[in-house]
Amino acid sequence: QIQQEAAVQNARMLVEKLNEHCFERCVPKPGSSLSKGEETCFTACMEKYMTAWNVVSRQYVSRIQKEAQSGQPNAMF
Amino acid sequence: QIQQEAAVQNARMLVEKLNEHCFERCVPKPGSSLSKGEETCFTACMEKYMTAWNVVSRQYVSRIQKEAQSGQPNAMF
Amino acid sequence: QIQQEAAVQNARMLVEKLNEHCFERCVPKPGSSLSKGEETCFTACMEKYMTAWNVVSRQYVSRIQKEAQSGQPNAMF
Amino acid sequence: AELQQFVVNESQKSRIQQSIHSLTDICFRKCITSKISSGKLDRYEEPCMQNCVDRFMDANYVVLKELEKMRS
Amino acid sequence: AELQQFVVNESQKSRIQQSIHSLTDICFRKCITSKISSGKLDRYEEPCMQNCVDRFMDANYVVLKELEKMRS
Amino acid sequence: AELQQFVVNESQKSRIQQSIHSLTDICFRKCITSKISSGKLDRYEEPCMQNCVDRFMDANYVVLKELEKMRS
Repeated sequence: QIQQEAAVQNARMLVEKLNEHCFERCVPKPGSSLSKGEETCFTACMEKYMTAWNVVSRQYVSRIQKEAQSGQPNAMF
Repeated sequence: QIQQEAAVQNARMLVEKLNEHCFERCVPKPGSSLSKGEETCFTACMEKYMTAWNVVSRQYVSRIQKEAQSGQPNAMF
Repeated sequence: QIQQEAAVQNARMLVEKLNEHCFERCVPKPGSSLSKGEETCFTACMEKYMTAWNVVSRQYVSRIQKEAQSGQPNAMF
Repeated sequence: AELQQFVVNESQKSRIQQSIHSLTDICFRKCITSKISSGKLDRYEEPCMQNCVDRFMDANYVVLKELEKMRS
Repeated sequence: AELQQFVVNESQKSRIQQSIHSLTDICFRKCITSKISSGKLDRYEEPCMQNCVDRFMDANYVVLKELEKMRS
Repeated sequence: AELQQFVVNESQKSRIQQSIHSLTDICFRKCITSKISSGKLDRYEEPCMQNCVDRFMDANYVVLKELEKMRS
Protein backbone atom coordinates (compact mmCIF):
# COMPACT_ATOMS: atom_id res chain seq x y z
CA GLN A 1 0.00 0.00 0.00
CA ILE A 2 2.92 2.31 0.71
CA GLN A 3 4.25 1.60 -2.78
CA GLN A 4 0.91 2.44 -4.37
CA GLU A 5 0.80 5.64 -2.33
CA ALA A 6 4.26 6.48 -3.71
CA ALA A 7 3.20 5.85 -7.31
CA VAL A 8 0.18 8.13 -6.92
CA GLN A 9 2.39 10.76 -5.33
CA ASN A 10 4.79 10.45 -8.26
CA ALA A 11 2.06 10.79 -10.90
CA ARG A 12 0.58 13.76 -9.07
CA MET A 13 3.97 15.49 -9.00
CA LEU A 14 4.40 14.94 -12.74
CA VAL A 15 0.97 16.38 -13.55
CA GLU A 16 1.58 19.31 -11.22
CA LYS A 17 4.91 20.27 -12.80
CA LEU A 18 3.58 19.70 -16.31
CA ASN A 19 0.62 21.96 -15.60
CA GLU A 20 2.83 24.68 -14.25
CA HIS A 21 5.23 24.65 -17.20
CA CYS A 22 2.60 24.31 -19.91
CA PHE A 23 0.18 26.83 -18.45
CA GLU A 24 3.08 29.27 -18.14
CA ARG A 25 4.07 28.66 -21.77
CA CYS A 26 0.73 28.21 -23.52
CA VAL A 27 -1.60 30.63 -21.71
CA PRO A 28 0.24 33.95 -21.43
CA LYS A 29 -2.94 35.98 -20.92
CA PRO A 30 -5.84 33.95 -19.50
CA GLY A 31 -9.07 35.00 -21.25
CA SER A 32 -12.71 34.07 -20.74
CA SER A 33 -12.18 30.62 -22.24
CA LEU A 34 -9.33 28.42 -23.41
CA SER A 35 -8.78 29.27 -27.08
CA LYS A 36 -8.29 26.52 -29.67
CA GLY A 37 -4.65 27.61 -30.07
CA GLU A 38 -4.03 27.49 -26.35
CA GLU A 39 -5.54 24.02 -26.11
CA THR A 40 -3.44 22.71 -29.02
CA CYS A 41 -0.32 24.18 -27.47
CA PHE A 42 -1.24 22.65 -24.13
CA THR A 43 -1.76 19.16 -25.52
CA ALA A 44 1.55 19.29 -27.42
CA CYS A 45 3.34 20.70 -24.39
CA MET A 46 1.92 17.96 -22.20
CA GLU A 47 3.19 15.26 -24.55
CA LYS A 48 6.57 16.98 -24.78
CA TYR A 49 6.89 17.25 -21.02
CA MET A 50 6.06 13.59 -20.48
CA THR A 51 8.53 12.55 -23.18
CA ALA A 52 11.14 14.76 -21.56
CA TRP A 53 10.41 13.14 -18.21
CA ASN A 54 10.97 9.72 -19.76
CA VAL A 55 14.24 10.78 -21.38
CA VAL A 56 15.45 12.18 -18.06
CA SER A 57 14.43 9.03 -16.18
CA ARG A 58 16.30 6.75 -18.55
CA GLN A 59 19.40 8.95 -18.64
CA TYR A 60 19.47 9.47 -14.89
CA VAL A 61 18.94 5.85 -13.92
CA SER A 62 21.54 4.55 -16.38
CA ARG A 63 23.99 7.14 -15.07
CA ILE A 64 23.59 6.25 -11.41
CA GLN A 65 23.88 2.55 -12.31
CA LYS A 66 27.11 3.22 -14.16
CA GLU A 67 28.43 5.19 -11.17
CA ALA A 68 27.42 2.45 -8.75
CA GLN A 69 29.31 -0.12 -10.83
CA SER A 70 32.47 1.95 -11.16
CA GLY A 71 32.39 2.56 -7.41
CA GLN A 72 32.32 6.34 -7.71
CA PRO A 73 31.27 8.29 -4.64
CA ASN A 74 27.53 8.38 -4.46
CA ALA A 75 25.88 11.55 -5.67
CA MET A 76 23.99 13.33 -2.93
CA PHE A 77 21.52 14.73 -5.35
CA GLN B 1 -5.53 20.86 17.74
CA ILE B 2 -4.63 19.40 14.36
CA GLN B 3 -7.02 21.87 12.74
CA GLN B 4 -5.41 24.79 14.55
CA GLU B 5 -2.00 23.53 13.49
CA ALA B 6 -3.28 23.48 9.88
CA ALA B 7 -4.59 27.05 10.10
CA VAL B 8 -1.26 28.31 11.41
CA GLN B 9 0.52 26.39 8.66
CA ASN B 10 -1.79 28.00 6.11
CA ALA B 11 -1.25 31.54 7.40
CA ARG B 12 2.49 30.99 7.51
CA MET B 13 2.48 29.82 3.89
CA LEU B 14 0.53 32.91 2.82
CA VAL B 15 2.93 35.28 4.60
CA GLU B 16 5.92 33.41 3.18
CA LYS B 17 4.72 33.63 -0.44
CA LEU B 18 3.60 37.23 -0.02
CA ASN B 19 7.01 38.18 1.37
CA GLU B 20 8.79 36.51 -1.52
CA HIS B 21 6.68 38.17 -4.20
CA CYS B 22 6.58 41.61 -2.64
CA PHE B 23 10.25 41.72 -1.64
CA GLU B 24 11.12 40.66 -5.19
CA ARG B 25 8.91 43.41 -6.64
CA CYS B 26 9.37 46.27 -4.19
CA VAL B 27 13.02 46.00 -3.12
CA PRO B 28 15.07 45.55 -6.30
CA LYS B 29 18.33 46.71 -4.70
CA PRO B 30 18.40 46.31 -0.91
CA GLY B 31 20.06 49.39 0.66
CA SER B 32 21.05 50.28 4.20
CA SER B 33 17.42 50.83 5.22
CA LEU B 34 13.95 50.33 3.79
CA SER B 35 13.12 53.54 1.91
CA LYS B 36 9.71 55.22 2.28
CA GLY B 37 8.90 54.26 -1.31
CA GLU B 38 9.84 50.63 -0.74
CA GLU B 39 7.71 50.49 2.38
CA THR B 40 4.69 52.01 0.62
CA CYS B 41 5.10 49.58 -2.26
CA PHE B 42 5.40 46.71 0.18
CA THR B 43 2.24 47.60 2.09
CA ALA B 44 0.26 47.94 -1.14
CA CYS B 45 1.70 44.72 -2.52
CA MET B 46 0.81 42.89 0.67
CA GLU B 47 -2.80 44.05 0.46
CA LYS B 48 -2.93 43.15 -3.23
CA TYR B 49 -1.53 39.68 -2.61
CA MET B 50 -4.03 38.95 0.15
CA THR B 51 -6.90 40.18 -2.01
CA ALA B 52 -5.62 38.02 -4.87
CA TRP B 53 -5.48 35.04 -2.51
CA ASN B 54 -9.10 35.65 -1.55
CA VAL B 55 -10.21 35.93 -5.19
CA VAL B 56 -8.41 32.67 -6.01
CA SER B 57 -9.93 30.89 -2.99
CA ARG B 58 -13.46 31.89 -3.92
CA GLN B 59 -13.01 31.05 -7.61
CA TYR B 60 -11.29 27.74 -6.95
CA VAL B 61 -13.72 26.49 -4.33
CA SER B 62 -16.79 27.43 -6.39
CA ARG B 63 -15.24 25.67 -9.37
CA ILE B 64 -14.54 22.40 -7.60
CA GLN B 65 -18.03 22.48 -6.10
CA LYS B 66 -19.53 22.93 -9.56
CA GLU B 67 -17.43 20.03 -10.86
CA ALA B 68 -18.40 17.82 -7.95
CA GLN B 69 -22.09 18.47 -8.67
CA SER B 70 -21.83 17.81 -12.39
CA GLY B 71 -19.97 14.60 -11.67
CA GLN B 72 -16.90 15.57 -13.70
CA PRO B 73 -13.74 13.60 -13.05
CA ASN B 74 -11.99 14.97 -10.04
CA ALA B 75 -9.09 17.26 -10.70
CA MET B 76 -5.83 15.86 -9.40
CA PHE B 77 -4.43 19.27 -8.82
CA GLN C 1 20.48 10.69 15.93
CA ILE C 2 17.70 13.10 15.06
CA GLN C 3 20.21 15.95 15.20
CA GLN C 4 22.58 14.15 12.85
CA GLU C 5 19.68 13.48 10.49
CA ALA C 6 18.93 17.22 10.58
CA ALA C 7 22.53 18.15 9.78
CA VAL C 8 22.58 15.80 6.78
CA GLN C 9 19.25 17.22 5.63
CA ASN C 10 20.70 20.71 5.95
CA ALA C 11 23.85 19.91 3.97
CA ARG C 12 21.79 18.19 1.29
CA MET C 13 19.57 21.25 0.95
CA LEU C 14 22.60 23.51 0.57
CA VAL C 15 24.14 21.31 -2.14
CA GLU C 16 20.80 21.07 -3.94
CA LYS C 17 20.24 24.83 -4.06
CA LEU C 18 23.86 25.49 -4.97
CA ASN C 19 23.64 23.01 -7.84
CA GLU C 20 20.48 24.60 -9.14
CA HIS C 21 21.84 28.14 -9.06
CA CYS C 22 25.27 27.34 -10.41
CA PHE C 23 24.11 24.97 -13.13
CA GLU C 24 21.63 27.61 -14.23
CA ARG C 25 24.35 30.26 -14.31
CA CYS C 26 27.39 28.35 -15.55
CA VAL C 27 25.95 25.84 -18.04
CA PRO C 28 23.59 27.79 -20.32
CA LYS C 29 23.69 25.19 -23.11
CA PRO C 30 24.66 21.71 -21.92
CA GLY C 31 27.02 20.11 -24.47
CA SER C 32 28.56 16.67 -24.77
CA SER C 33 30.96 17.33 -21.90
CA LEU C 34 31.56 19.97 -19.23
CA SER C 35 33.93 22.52 -20.79
CA LYS C 36 36.92 23.84 -18.84
CA GLY C 37 35.22 27.26 -18.66
CA GLU C 38 32.01 25.77 -17.33
CA GLU C 39 33.90 23.83 -14.69
CA THR C 40 35.87 26.89 -13.55
CA CYS C 41 32.66 28.91 -13.37
CA PHE C 42 31.00 26.13 -11.41
CA THR C 43 33.78 25.86 -8.84
CA ALA C 44 33.82 29.64 -8.31
CA CYS C 45 30.03 29.74 -8.12
CA MET C 46 30.02 26.95 -5.58
CA GLU C 47 32.46 28.81 -3.34
CA LYS C 48 30.48 32.03 -3.77
CA TYR C 49 27.21 30.33 -2.87
CA MET C 50 28.65 28.77 0.26
CA THR C 51 30.17 32.09 1.33
CA ALA C 52 26.82 33.76 0.69
CA TRP C 53 25.11 31.11 2.80
CA ASN C 54 27.53 31.84 5.64
CA VAL C 55 26.96 35.59 5.40
CA VAL C 56 23.20 35.06 5.47
CA SER C 57 23.43 32.70 8.45
CA ARG C 58 25.45 35.15 10.51
CA GLN C 59 23.28 38.14 9.59
CA TYR C 60 20.02 36.27 10.16
CA VAL C 61 20.96 34.73 13.50
CA SER C 62 22.35 38.01 14.90
CA ARG C 63 19.17 39.75 13.78
CA ILE C 64 16.78 37.33 15.46
CA GLN C 65 18.90 37.44 18.61
CA LYS C 66 18.70 41.24 18.64
CA GLU C 67 14.95 41.05 18.15
CA ALA C 68 14.55 38.49 20.92
CA GLN C 69 16.45 40.76 23.33
CA SER C 70 14.48 43.88 22.47
CA GLY C 71 11.24 41.93 22.90
CA GLN C 72 9.99 42.63 19.37
CA PRO C 73 7.20 40.42 18.08
CA ASN C 74 8.66 37.22 16.74
CA ALA C 75 9.05 37.01 12.99
CA MET C 76 6.94 34.26 11.49
CA PHE C 77 9.39 33.78 8.68
CA ALA D 1 -13.54 4.74 10.92
CA GLU D 2 -14.34 8.19 12.23
CA LEU D 3 -10.68 8.93 12.79
CA GLN D 4 -9.90 7.70 9.27
CA GLN D 5 -12.59 9.97 7.82
CA PHE D 6 -11.11 12.85 9.80
CA VAL D 7 -7.63 12.18 8.39
CA VAL D 8 -9.00 11.94 4.83
CA ASN D 9 -10.91 15.20 5.21
CA GLU D 10 -7.98 17.04 6.72
CA SER D 11 -5.55 15.89 4.04
CA GLN D 12 -8.06 16.84 1.34
CA LYS D 13 -8.45 20.27 2.92
CA SER D 14 -4.69 20.63 3.09
CA ARG D 15 -4.43 19.68 -0.60
CA ILE D 16 -6.99 22.36 -1.47
CA GLN D 17 -5.11 24.96 0.58
CA GLN D 18 -1.94 23.93 -1.21
CA SER D 19 -3.61 24.41 -4.61
CA ILE D 20 -4.88 27.83 -3.59
CA HIS D 21 -1.38 28.95 -2.58
CA SER D 22 0.08 27.58 -5.77
CA LEU D 23 -2.59 29.18 -7.98
CA THR D 24 -2.21 32.54 -6.24
CA ASP D 25 1.53 32.32 -6.86
CA ILE D 26 1.12 31.48 -10.56
CA CYS D 27 -1.69 33.92 -11.30
CA PHE D 28 -0.21 36.83 -9.34
CA ARG D 29 2.91 36.47 -11.48
CA LYS D 30 0.79 36.39 -14.65
CA CYS D 31 -1.74 39.10 -13.86
CA ILE D 32 0.01 41.63 -11.64
CA THR D 33 2.70 42.84 -13.98
CA SER D 34 2.60 46.62 -13.83
CA LYS D 35 4.05 48.85 -11.11
CA ILE D 36 2.30 48.34 -7.76
CA SER D 37 0.76 51.61 -6.70
CA SER D 38 -2.42 50.58 -4.90
CA GLY D 39 -3.48 47.74 -2.64
CA LYS D 40 -6.67 47.12 -4.62
CA LEU D 41 -6.83 44.88 -7.66
CA ASP D 42 -7.59 47.13 -10.63
CA ARG D 43 -10.21 46.49 -13.32
CA TYR D 44 -7.77 44.49 -15.39
CA GLU D 45 -6.20 42.50 -12.56
CA GLU D 46 -9.31 41.12 -10.87
CA PRO D 47 -10.89 39.44 -13.91
CA CYS D 48 -7.42 38.27 -14.95
CA MET D 49 -7.03 36.48 -11.60
CA GLN D 50 -10.46 34.87 -11.97
CA ASN D 51 -9.83 33.80 -15.57
CA CYS D 52 -6.42 32.52 -14.59
CA VAL D 53 -7.95 30.13 -12.03
CA ASP D 54 -10.61 28.94 -14.47
CA ARG D 55 -8.24 28.49 -17.42
CA PHE D 56 -5.79 26.62 -15.20
CA MET D 57 -8.58 24.24 -14.22
CA ASP D 58 -9.61 23.88 -17.89
CA ALA D 59 -6.03 23.04 -18.80
CA ASN D 60 -5.89 20.57 -15.95
CA TYR D 61 -9.01 18.98 -17.34
CA VAL D 62 -7.36 18.67 -20.77
CA VAL D 63 -4.51 16.77 -19.12
CA LEU D 64 -6.90 14.40 -17.36
CA LYS D 65 -8.82 13.69 -20.58
CA GLU D 66 -5.57 12.94 -22.42
CA LEU D 67 -4.30 10.68 -19.65
CA GLU D 68 -7.54 8.75 -19.80
CA LYS D 69 -7.26 8.38 -23.57
CA MET D 70 -3.74 7.00 -23.18
CA ARG D 71 -4.79 4.45 -20.60
CA SER D 72 -7.52 3.04 -22.85
CA ALA E 1 8.23 17.56 29.19
CA GLU E 2 11.88 17.25 28.30
CA LEU E 3 11.06 15.35 25.14
CA GLN E 4 8.48 17.99 24.20
CA GLN E 5 11.04 20.75 24.73
CA PHE E 6 13.46 18.82 22.55
CA VAL E 7 10.90 18.54 19.76
CA VAL E 8 10.05 22.26 19.98
CA ASN E 9 13.74 23.21 19.87
CA GLU E 10 14.49 20.94 16.95
CA SER E 11 11.55 22.15 14.89
CA GLN E 12 12.49 25.76 15.65
CA LYS E 13 16.06 25.07 14.55
CA SER E 14 14.78 23.43 11.39
CA ARG E 15 12.58 26.46 10.67
CA ILE E 16 15.61 28.73 11.07
CA GLN E 17 17.65 26.54 8.73
CA GLN E 18 14.81 26.67 6.25
CA SER E 19 14.74 30.48 6.41
CA ILE E 20 18.49 30.66 5.88
CA HIS E 21 18.24 28.50 2.75
CA SER E 22 15.36 30.52 1.45
CA LEU E 23 17.07 33.87 2.14
CA THR E 24 20.30 32.69 0.51
CA ASP E 25 18.27 31.68 -2.54
CA ILE E 26 16.45 35.03 -2.77
CA CYS E 27 19.45 37.25 -2.00
CA PHE E 28 21.91 35.35 -4.22
CA ARG E 29 19.52 35.94 -7.10
CA LYS E 30 19.27 39.64 -6.23
CA CYS E 31 22.89 40.42 -5.42
CA ILE E 32 25.00 38.11 -7.58
CA THR E 33 24.01 39.30 -11.01
CA SER E 34 27.25 39.83 -12.90
CA LYS E 35 29.42 37.17 -14.53
CA ILE E 36 30.93 34.80 -11.96
CA SER E 37 34.69 35.01 -12.17
CA SER E 38 35.84 34.54 -8.59
CA GLY E 39 34.75 32.48 -5.60
CA LYS E 40 34.91 35.48 -3.26
CA LEU E 41 32.04 37.89 -2.75
CA ASP E 42 33.19 41.24 -4.16
CA ARG E 43 32.88 44.62 -2.43
CA TYR E 44 29.41 45.16 -3.87
CA GLU E 45 28.09 41.62 -3.31
CA GLU E 46 28.87 41.17 0.38
CA PRO E 47 27.11 44.29 1.72
CA CYS E 48 24.27 43.59 -0.71
CA MET E 49 23.78 40.13 0.83
CA GLN E 50 23.79 41.61 4.33
CA ASN E 51 21.39 44.41 3.44
CA CYS E 52 19.18 41.91 1.66
CA VAL E 53 18.76 39.86 4.84
CA ASP E 54 18.08 42.94 6.95
CA ARG E 55 15.63 44.52 4.48
CA PHE E 56 13.80 41.22 4.13
CA MET E 57 13.38 41.10 7.88
CA ASP E 58 12.24 44.75 7.93
CA ALA E 59 9.67 43.96 5.26
CA ASN E 60 8.55 40.93 7.22
CA TYR E 61 8.12 43.22 10.21
CA VAL E 62 5.93 45.56 8.13
CA VAL E 63 3.69 42.59 7.30
CA LEU E 64 3.38 41.60 10.96
CA LYS E 65 2.50 45.16 12.00
CA GLU E 66 -0.19 45.35 9.30
CA LEU E 67 -1.64 41.97 10.24
CA GLU E 68 -1.87 43.12 13.85
CA LYS E 69 -3.63 46.34 12.80
CA MET E 70 -6.18 44.30 10.85
CA ARG E 71 -6.94 42.03 13.77
CA SER E 72 -7.72 44.94 16.09
CA ALA F 1 15.60 -5.67 9.80
CA GLU F 2 13.47 -6.47 6.79
CA LEU F 3 11.14 -3.60 7.56
CA GLN F 4 14.12 -1.28 7.97
CA GLN F 5 15.51 -2.37 4.61
CA PHE F 6 12.10 -1.72 3.07
CA VAL F 7 12.00 1.81 4.51
CA VAL F 8 15.54 2.53 3.28
CA ASN F 9 14.73 1.26 -0.22
CA GLU F 10 11.50 3.21 -0.41
CA SER F 11 13.06 6.45 0.73
CA GLN F 12 15.91 5.96 -1.73
CA LYS F 13 13.42 5.37 -4.53
CA SER F 14 11.50 8.46 -3.49
CA ARG F 15 14.73 10.48 -3.55
CA ILE F 16 15.44 9.25 -7.07
CA GLN F 17 11.90 10.15 -8.18
CA GLN F 18 12.40 13.56 -6.64
CA SER F 19 15.64 14.06 -8.57
CA ILE F 20 13.98 13.04 -11.82
CA HIS F 21 11.20 15.59 -11.33
CA SER F 22 13.67 18.27 -10.43
CA LEU F 23 15.94 17.50 -13.40
CA THR F 24 13.01 17.43 -15.81
CA ASP F 25 11.98 20.84 -14.47
CA ILE F 26 15.48 22.33 -14.86
CA CYS F 27 16.29 20.78 -18.23
CA PHE F 28 12.88 21.44 -19.80
CA ARG F 29 13.40 25.11 -18.96
CA LYS F 30 16.89 25.03 -20.49
CA CYS F 31 16.24 22.95 -23.59
CA ILE F 32 12.66 23.65 -24.65
CA THR F 33 12.88 27.33 -25.42
CA SER F 34 11.26 27.77 -28.81
CA LYS F 35 7.55 27.90 -29.58
CA ILE F 36 5.81 24.60 -28.82
CA SER F 37 4.29 23.28 -32.03
CA SER F 38 4.65 19.52 -31.73
CA GLY F 39 4.44 16.96 -28.95
CA LYS F 40 7.66 15.26 -30.03
CA LEU F 41 11.10 16.37 -28.89
CA ASP F 42 12.89 17.72 -31.96
CA ARG F 43 16.44 16.85 -33.04
CA TYR F 44 17.88 19.66 -30.94
CA GLU F 45 15.72 19.12 -27.86
CA GLU F 46 16.29 15.41 -27.23
CA PRO F 47 20.12 15.44 -27.11
CA CYS F 48 19.91 18.68 -25.13
CA MET F 49 17.79 16.93 -22.48
CA GLN F 50 20.24 14.02 -22.33
CA ASN F 51 23.29 16.27 -22.13
CA CYS F 52 21.54 18.37 -19.52
CA VAL F 53 21.13 15.36 -17.22
CA ASP F 54 24.74 14.25 -17.74
CA ARG F 55 26.24 17.71 -17.30
CA PHE F 56 24.17 18.25 -14.17
CA MET F 57 25.57 15.03 -12.74
CA ASP F 58 29.10 16.05 -13.76
CA ALA F 59 28.63 19.37 -12.01
CA ASN F 60 27.30 17.59 -8.96
CA TYR F 61 30.42 15.46 -9.02
CA VAL F 62 32.58 18.61 -9.09
CA VAL F 63 30.81 19.78 -5.93
CA LEU F 64 31.41 16.46 -4.17
CA LYS F 65 35.09 16.48 -5.08
CA GLU F 66 35.48 20.02 -3.76
CA LEU F 67 33.63 19.23 -0.54
CA GLU F 68 35.96 16.29 0.02
CA LYS F 69 39.02 18.47 -0.59
CA MET F 70 37.75 20.94 2.02
CA ARG F 71 37.21 18.26 4.61
CA SER F 72 40.75 16.97 4.32
